[in-house]
Amino acid sequence: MINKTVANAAEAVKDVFSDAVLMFGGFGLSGLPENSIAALLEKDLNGLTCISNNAGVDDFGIGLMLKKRMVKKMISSYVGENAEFERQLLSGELEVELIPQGTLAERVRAGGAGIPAFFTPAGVGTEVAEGKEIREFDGKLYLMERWLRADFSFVKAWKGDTSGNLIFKGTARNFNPMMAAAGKITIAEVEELVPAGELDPNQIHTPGIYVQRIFQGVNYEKRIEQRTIRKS
Amino acid sequence: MINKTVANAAEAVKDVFSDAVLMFGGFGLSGLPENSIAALLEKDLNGLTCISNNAGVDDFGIGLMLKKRMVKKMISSYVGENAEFERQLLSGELEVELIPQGTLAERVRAGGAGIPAFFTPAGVGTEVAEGKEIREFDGKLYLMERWLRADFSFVKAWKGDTSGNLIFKGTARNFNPMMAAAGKITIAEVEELVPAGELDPNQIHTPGIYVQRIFQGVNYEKRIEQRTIRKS
Amino acid sequence: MLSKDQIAQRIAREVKGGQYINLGIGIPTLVANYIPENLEVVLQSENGLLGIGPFPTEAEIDPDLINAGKQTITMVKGSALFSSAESFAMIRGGHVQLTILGAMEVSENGDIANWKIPGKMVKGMGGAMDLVASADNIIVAMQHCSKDGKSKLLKECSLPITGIRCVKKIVSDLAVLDVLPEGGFKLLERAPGISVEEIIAKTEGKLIIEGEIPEMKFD
Amino acid sequence: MLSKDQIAQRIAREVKGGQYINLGIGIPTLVANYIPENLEVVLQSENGLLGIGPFPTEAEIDPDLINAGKQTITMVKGSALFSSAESFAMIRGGHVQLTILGAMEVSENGDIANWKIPGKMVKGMGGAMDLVASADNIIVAMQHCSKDGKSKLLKECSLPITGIRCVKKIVSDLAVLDVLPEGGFKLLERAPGISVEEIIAKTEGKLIIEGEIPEMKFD
Repeated sequence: MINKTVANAAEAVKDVFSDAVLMFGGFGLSGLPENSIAALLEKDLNGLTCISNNAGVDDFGIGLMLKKRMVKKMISSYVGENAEFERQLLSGELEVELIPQGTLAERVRAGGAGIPAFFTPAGVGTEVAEGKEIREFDGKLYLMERWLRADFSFVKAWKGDTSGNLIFKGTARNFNPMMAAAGKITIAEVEELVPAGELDPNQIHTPGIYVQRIFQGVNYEKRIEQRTIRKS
Repeated sequence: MINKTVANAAEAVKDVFSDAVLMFGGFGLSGLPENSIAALLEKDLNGLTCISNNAGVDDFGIGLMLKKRMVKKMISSYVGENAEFERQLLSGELEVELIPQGTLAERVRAGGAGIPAFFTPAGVGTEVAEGKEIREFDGKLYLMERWLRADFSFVKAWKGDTSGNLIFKGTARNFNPMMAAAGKITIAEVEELVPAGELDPNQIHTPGIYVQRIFQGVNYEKRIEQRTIRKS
Repeated sequence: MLSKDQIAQRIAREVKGGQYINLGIGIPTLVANYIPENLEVVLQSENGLLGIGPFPTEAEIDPDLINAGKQTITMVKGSALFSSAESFAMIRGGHVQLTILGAMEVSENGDIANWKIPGKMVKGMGGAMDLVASADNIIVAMQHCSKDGKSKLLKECSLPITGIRCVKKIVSDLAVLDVLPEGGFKLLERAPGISVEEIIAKTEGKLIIEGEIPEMKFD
Repeated sequence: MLSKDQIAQRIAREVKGGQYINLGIGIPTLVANYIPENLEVVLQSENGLLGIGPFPTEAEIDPDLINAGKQTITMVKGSALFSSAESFAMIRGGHVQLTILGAMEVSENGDIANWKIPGKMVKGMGGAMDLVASADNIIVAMQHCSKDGKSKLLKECSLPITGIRCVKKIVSDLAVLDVLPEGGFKLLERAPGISVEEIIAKTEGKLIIEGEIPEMKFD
């Protein structure tokens, strides 16, 4: 088996360059590659295009990269939780492409799967369809969407092994598996890194073939956006 | 949770009709819905279109349905192991559509995922491309392929629960998950049926939403096509 | 006029046993509280879960288990977890049969607008465009009129739309209405104390009224 | 002339550490026996496995664990199992970097024919069309000539083709040749005892010979 282990986040992100296209797994703040983001914040980067379902909050996640003006463009489905984001967008410093969430997920999946384009009904008749090819199949209208791929993908898993196999936990899986497959260089951070052979091959969510670097993450904050409880 | 349990294979296949389009999971004889096929053989059916990576062997799997002249058309990627198949094909009794294996997998996946068409490089410049739209993306040629969907899908899993969640084992997973999603009625047979709540939600390969009926299979033969051993 | 909880309660009556359902943020989330316990249904969360359970107790809270509104949740027995691509494969493939969501406007041919107000900060459509383009049955929970009294049931949507010809039924604070395939809002029920005349006055789009319109009843 | 095992042995020298590799049925399967143990590579089976191990002992046989040739196999440590859709997503997406497969004919521009002989029963292309349309590096293991002495390295394929402009290298029983991007077979090595003249005589397509052509060596 091929050993993909690197020492830490700093080593994992060492060759990330300005103007690169980056993908980040996570939905809201759940399943976010916290360590990689922290390491990117230590680097002198700008002009980045970030593909991520959300843009973090002001003081966590991609929000911190926005604050440091590292990001030129965001490609997301929902960006509502971030005042700095709003400020940069309104001032024209930040470019934003909003994509229906399922289309975003499928465009990233297509990127990893070598499918340059596909048809989806999401957005037909809306401004999302502007400039896109519309076609009828079996009496229903669909629009053509292109794949998305990245120079670097950052994903976060629950468990991983040295050959890059990943297992996610709960709804922290979300965009992580597709983004792992769609990055030229995919960097995985895990809560628990084990030797190859310790994970059940039948339970792997992301096969190691998609992962170029893996490291044991540290100090996970796993911040909760909407702490909602019932009276027990 | 919705209870999808039916008593047995006979009950599960009770409304399968002649001229229906059927999908069968399995690669070679591995991961084959043996019980459902046996129950279909008891019914008076003909004119069926069968979508399956292979066509079984003469005395096992879909080969038995061919022998009973139930099948009008096979859609497969490889059909080399079956003399009766060859006879019917050469005599013109049986129609065959051969599809590259990855295209077959993706067309079925697209059927379940509501994607009516997508582009793939497989088959460009070959007879598979005849009559299909060819398009260039980023300097490479691709052809457009349509989704595949079925009236009934038959899949076989290792474990399943009463709400239809499935876990496959080893390489017996193969086409089963996509076919489960692409059937109007999906019938799952499992080696071990457990109450909802006993399977780890994080380890489910096929979520129960795709399965309309599930039953505990019996007497699995699990025939091996190429028994290959090393001297230990 | 119906309260938000009454709108949710009324929508819950549309739910059938055996359905897989996606509930949007806001009033639709409340629908879960009114689905009878004997109906076997499964709630889908588009961030990757089938089988949403109640909110957790303090002890049960898990940051790796949230719904599409980013709220902490629990799972019921028989749940399944999956990726966002699988989740929207389910939605787009028509496996999630019923979608209940809010709207700012609905047109008489079933177009819905619920994601963007020109001049205001755009937050994004999230999964709404996928959901309305996919499910067979789409029910909208909404206020019949805006705060300044303008009808939100229109001939044509004035706001940027989320999807076309998709809404099948509306439960507003004033009425229950079907959106007919051939176009038009067919009045089915009135909120307690609301007259047909008031609904006529507050519905800009084509309203179809046949026979006596019953008043909704709540326990 | 190289034996089948020697063809496999020679191809194994093309394998680089860190590669994910798909081996076709026949000679390509034998390549696994000659990959040095210190090279970390992973073998993919397109029916849903990364990490093919050796054939099983009698006691290890598992009908739920086969390769694409339907042979019983084992898994190495660090393996992963997945569906056929995921498997071909990997292949189509270019993640499987090296594909080694057999061929009936290869043309000087890299077209390959290996799935169908007119007039004979068609068995199907299996995964071959996906594999040749996808991997960056495709190496063909083949006999240089047919049994009746006709060259199989042609100007144009005469048989129905499997893929266009995809073969990068050929190891035949007579020679090792690169297929150049601009067209033509560039002779790199001769089989022991085989002369350049014999290779010239047995290659119908454009053959490029520059300088001295070394003879292959085997231990």
